[in-house]
Amino acid sequence: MTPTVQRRRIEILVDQPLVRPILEVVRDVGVRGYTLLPTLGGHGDSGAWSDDMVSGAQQKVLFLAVMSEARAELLIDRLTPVLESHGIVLLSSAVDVVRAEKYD
Amino acid sequence: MTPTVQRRRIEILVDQPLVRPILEVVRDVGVRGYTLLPTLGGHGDSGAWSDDMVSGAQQKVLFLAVMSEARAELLIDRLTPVLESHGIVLLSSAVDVVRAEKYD
Amino acid sequence: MTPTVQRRRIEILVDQPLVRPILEVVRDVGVRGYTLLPTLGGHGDSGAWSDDMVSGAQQKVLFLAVMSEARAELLIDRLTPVLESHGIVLLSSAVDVVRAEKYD
Amino acid sequence: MEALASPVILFFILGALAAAARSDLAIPESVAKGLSLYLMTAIGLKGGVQVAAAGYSNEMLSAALAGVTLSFLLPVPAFYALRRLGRLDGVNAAAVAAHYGSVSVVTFVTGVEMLTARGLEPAGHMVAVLALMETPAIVAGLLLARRAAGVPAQRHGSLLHETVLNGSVVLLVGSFVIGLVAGKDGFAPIAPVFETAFRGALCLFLLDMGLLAARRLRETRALTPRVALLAVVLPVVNGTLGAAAGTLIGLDIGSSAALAILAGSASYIAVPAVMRMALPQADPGLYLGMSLAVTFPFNVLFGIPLYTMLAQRMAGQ
Amino acid sequence: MEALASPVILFFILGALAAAARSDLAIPESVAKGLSLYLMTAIGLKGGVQVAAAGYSNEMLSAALAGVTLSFLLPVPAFYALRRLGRLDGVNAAAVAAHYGSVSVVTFVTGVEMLTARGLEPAGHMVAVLALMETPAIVAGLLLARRAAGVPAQRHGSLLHETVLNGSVVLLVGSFVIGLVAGKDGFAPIAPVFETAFRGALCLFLLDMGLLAARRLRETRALTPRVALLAVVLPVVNGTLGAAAGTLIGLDIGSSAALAILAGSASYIAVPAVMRMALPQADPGLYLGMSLAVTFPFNVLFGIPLYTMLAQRMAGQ
Amino acid sequence: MEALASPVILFFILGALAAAARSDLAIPESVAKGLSLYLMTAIGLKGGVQVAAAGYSNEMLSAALAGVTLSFLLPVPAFYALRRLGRLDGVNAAAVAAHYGSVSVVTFVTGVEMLTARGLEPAGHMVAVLALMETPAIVAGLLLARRAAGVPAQRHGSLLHETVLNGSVVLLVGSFVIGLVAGKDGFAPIAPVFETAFRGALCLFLLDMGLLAARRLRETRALTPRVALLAVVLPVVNGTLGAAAGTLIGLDIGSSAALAILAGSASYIAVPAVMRMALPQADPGLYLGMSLAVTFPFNVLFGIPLYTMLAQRMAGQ
Ligand SMILES: Nc1ncnc2c1ncn2[C@@H]1O[C@H](COP(=O)(O)O)[C@@H](O)[C@H]1O
Ligand SMILES: Nc1ncnc2c1ncn2[C@@H]1O[C@H](COP(=O)(O)O)[C@@H](O)[C@H]1O
Ligand SMILES: Nc1ncnc2c1ncn2[C@@H]1O[C@H](COP(=O)(O)O)[C@@H](O)[C@H]1O
Ligand code: NA
Ligand code: NA
Ligand code: NA
Repeated sequence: MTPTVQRRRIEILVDQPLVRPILEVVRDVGVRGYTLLPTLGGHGDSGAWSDDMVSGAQQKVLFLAVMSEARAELLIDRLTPVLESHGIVLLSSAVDVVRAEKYD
Repeated sequence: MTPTVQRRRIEILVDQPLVRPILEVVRDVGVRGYTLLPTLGGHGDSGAWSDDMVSGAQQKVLFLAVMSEARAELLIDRLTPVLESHGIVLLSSAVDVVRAEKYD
Repeated sequence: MTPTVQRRRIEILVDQPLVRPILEVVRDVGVRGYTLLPTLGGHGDSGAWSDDMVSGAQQKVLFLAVMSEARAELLIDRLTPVLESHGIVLLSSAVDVVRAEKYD
Repeated sequence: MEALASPVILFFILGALAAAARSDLAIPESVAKGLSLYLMTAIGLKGGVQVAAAGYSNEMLSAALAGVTLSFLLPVPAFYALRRLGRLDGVNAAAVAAHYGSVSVVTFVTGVEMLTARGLEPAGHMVAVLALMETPAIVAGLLLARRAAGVPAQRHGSLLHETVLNGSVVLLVGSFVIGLVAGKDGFAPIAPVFETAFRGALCLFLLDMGLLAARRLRETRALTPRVALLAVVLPVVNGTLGAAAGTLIGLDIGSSAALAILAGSASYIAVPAVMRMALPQADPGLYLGMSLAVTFPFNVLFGIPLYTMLAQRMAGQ
Repeated sequence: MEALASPVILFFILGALAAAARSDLAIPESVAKGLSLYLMTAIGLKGGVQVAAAGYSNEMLSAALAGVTLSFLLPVPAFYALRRLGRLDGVNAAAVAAHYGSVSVVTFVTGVEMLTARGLEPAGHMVAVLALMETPAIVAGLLLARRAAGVPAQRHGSLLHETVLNGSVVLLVGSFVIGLVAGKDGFAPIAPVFETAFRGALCLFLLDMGLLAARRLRETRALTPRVALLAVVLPVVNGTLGAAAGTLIGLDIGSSAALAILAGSASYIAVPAVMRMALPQADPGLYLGMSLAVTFPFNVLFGIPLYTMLAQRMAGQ
Repeated sequence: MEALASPVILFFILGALAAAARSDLAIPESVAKGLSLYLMTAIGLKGGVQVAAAGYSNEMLSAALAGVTLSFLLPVPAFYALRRLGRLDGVNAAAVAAHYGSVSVVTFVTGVEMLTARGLEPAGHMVAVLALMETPAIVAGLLLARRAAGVPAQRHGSLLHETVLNGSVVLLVGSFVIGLVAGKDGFAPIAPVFETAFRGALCLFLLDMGLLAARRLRETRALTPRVALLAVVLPVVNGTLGAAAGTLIGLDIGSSAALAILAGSASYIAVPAVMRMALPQADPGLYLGMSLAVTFPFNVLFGIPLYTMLAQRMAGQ
């Protein structure tokens, strides 16, 4: 049985034009790797959106990164102030990985 | 350290033409926000499918919503009867969020 | 209240041309169903990639499957040797499902 | 037979062979969707422009009535054949029957190309008949499902909406009306895209259809031999009825053949999406396997020439 | 009024009606994006080729100056109107004002089609003016936001970069330069794609724009009656100022009308993306609702003929 | 040098400049994929139609043999150069060598455009040679990898399959055969799409290639100076060998130049996908960085004119 180690899985749903500034924070915090996933649409307090909007200003992207507990806390601390104003959804959950040293 | 609160992350994999009826149930149950994600293909007991099917009748969409434990139970209760007949995959897992009041 | 049972959610981020060999392992291990999700891009120790690469050689796909604890261990054991050489990210987490017998 | 040497058909065969040989050749989904929207716009426009030039005629009304009637009634014998001979349960038989009463836009388009190449171009209003035939079969199928299996008639309004305002129906009818309003002069500046480029685009689309049909055929588990056979018999029977109806109401040979092609074709775009919503218990692998993987290739390769011949014979040629 | 019978406009109306009736008709996002890149390349090339043929003239410089000035100054009155009459806060008023100072490529393209059909083709260099007018309004909007709400001027360099090297600006200017270099002879072999096919492609793109605008109108919550009214008043005022400016500096009627169309149009592609980044507190539902769901359809259906008439009247015709 | 003023090349340069300036200009992935499928279909058809018109000749056989031989043998010296001079390990050297033995469809297409503009159109069967040259280099590369690094020859059947039935090979060969069957008359109705529109579509595709190549160049970490230098030296050497082979077997100048362009080009679509599967340990950043970010732009801007000149000189002109 291959041993696994617990890490944090951070997911951030964010508008396309705001991805770059978020990635700057991510780099600052020292996250080593991440993956971006596409979305189709959604609905929230500010109304509905979908990916057919020509401008892409409201097209959302799902950021996914696995990291250590400590780094996750740092990242959440840095992003919490802008979650409301920027309309960002931030999720944190437990995940088990094999090569623990890769996700620190 | 920003305090986080535990919520339920509900994911529903469902055929495109069945998204609308599912969203009606979601609204009934009082879920405040959700996001739809695209898929490429898959395989299950009923065979394989992929997104290159012209009609879109078998194109699947991944519904994602974070909500309170209570509401998640309600939603699962409402959807369980049709999971088998409609070929739906429903997953529930724990997730931590910052703005707890937003995901109730 | 509908009773749910805990299972393992296995996610594998892998290059498009390596999906087929991975699926062979998945079938070997006896996983009954899986879903493939698209990605947009990402960044890791080996640099950045994005889906606009003409050849598709570096386009990544997110494999998602829910299965029993035992089968997940088997799958992880089989894939661990190639994670590093093939540049694969493998995540395992807890998930609750309704029709437990379907995800064994 | 010389029709099989047309590039349009050859590209379909190329796609089917590539998929059969498990090549990874694939046309991106959104490009294929874009091509199909283009084809519908183009035939809608062209039909409208032709009707604007030809003016109103009684033939239009009778062709429309014949089309609607065929679409509504053809599912009934199909349903019983699928139950008895195909051994399907009531819901699945009803769902499949709806597909065979309705029509396939691409089969129609390919048929018009073949007919035009032989100097048998159908009347422009046959495009309107095509649009009219999409929907009645769905209603018939749902009625059959309700009778046979007691499927509750839930959310009727929403279904009617889904059916009548289905994207392909709206685009076909809308483009037809625009062609009618614009007329030959208004059409001229956009003709390079919607007329000159039509056949080339059709080649690429049929390449994709060949890929999809053959992949579907390989992956489908639902196709029993009985059901696969019906996927050939139903179009032939329906096509023959279509040719007979066209001849009886006095359509010209080209239009009569077009009506036969419509009757003989089975939907694989509009109807599956509606059925997945209206009858979620029915197996999409079954109805898509039959209409897309068997009937569509059969019609493109053999059905169209057959229906054309029938229309010619019935007209006494 | 006869302009409304042009297929280009009819497809826009078809899209709007389909979305209003909640049809599921939809053009894949990537196809629509591809079409918009094509349209920008085509008008850039055409403008460049025309300028290469016409040679340099003083009119070019004055048109460019007028365009830049309008783009930079038009946000100011718009800002005050949005604050006072629209009751928006400073940041939202500034964000919206930037959209109305900047331009809509598709409105311009549609306008040029309409003008050309009437024998009033604008000068080729108006494409360069279009490109020049995209950016100054963004700078003006950000200055207004800073003054009004103390929004910190963070990451200035990066924003300037985002603005000037915005994809649509780069493609427009780049294609313009390529057209200039290639000239009529170099353009000839690619003219079938970039000239002959232009109107047909525009039809399909406007079909999509009709769908998007009407869907946006239905879903937007941010559009109060006051704000919706301003989304009609602002283009009329700006368009009138544009026509006046064009007439004053002595442009020909077609170019003057084009300048009016540019001034009256509101951006819904380039500026929203920049604003979402620069002023994330501002509500994208508001500025996209106004520019895409109200102003764009208004301009396509009524604004373009109005501005053309104004340009004609002011020129004394 | 005047070739650089062709719109086709100018769009490539525009894309490269835009990416270098970090503009967000981007062509949707599926549109680019659709364009590349279109280009392959178009050149396949055109080659087939030309061969149908010209009839069989011995030159065809010798060109085919020369192409296959070059594709199979060119990886060998490349492999040793990459190991010694490039300081790559065995697996990476073998993977890269396979790319340089194989061919780039877009480089070929661009080369044919340039040659035709100079009145040196290559023979139609060179398209078949292109298709034949895709595969042997992959086999050679895998043999080299096995010898050098003991890479196990796992799943041979599947790999051969992957290689021979690769989408682009199937589409090229299939379209070629369709062109052969259809001939000039069958091709005429689809010529507006596959011939008239070809150059315009190529412009848009090269715009995208410019963007991708320059972005790749910026992001690649694997490109050491030694390796980057080899990405220029290898095409020049291979191109020279190709021109020599073409001249020796008596091809006309245009076909000889085309063979040189094929030999000098490096694959960045088909081979990377196969290599990622067959040699997953090899670094895709390395082989894509070399072939797409260095060799492709070099060939488009300088290689093609150079190989053409070599073919002319060797023919004694
Ligand atoms: N910690 C992480 N979280 C999420 N995705 C990751 C992570 N590390 C790597 N990846 C993804 O895996 C790819 C390959 O990683 P690497 O092998 O580190 O270059 C990256 O480009 C990312 O898309
Ligand atoms: N509870 C939720 N679960 C999943 N996604 C959500 C949730 N709430 C909001 N979102 C997503 O975040 C976007 C913005 O949310 P809001 O700021 O509430 O309008 C929505 O359009 C959804 O795509
Ligand atoms: N265990 C699983 N994990 C992930 N996705 C699944 C699983 N089982 C089924 N699916 C998805 O659900 C679809 C329908 O499943 P089925 O009803 O078993 O045919 C499949 O095609 C998969 O995309
Ligand atoms: Na039918
Ligand atoms: Na403006
Ligand atoms: Na080569």
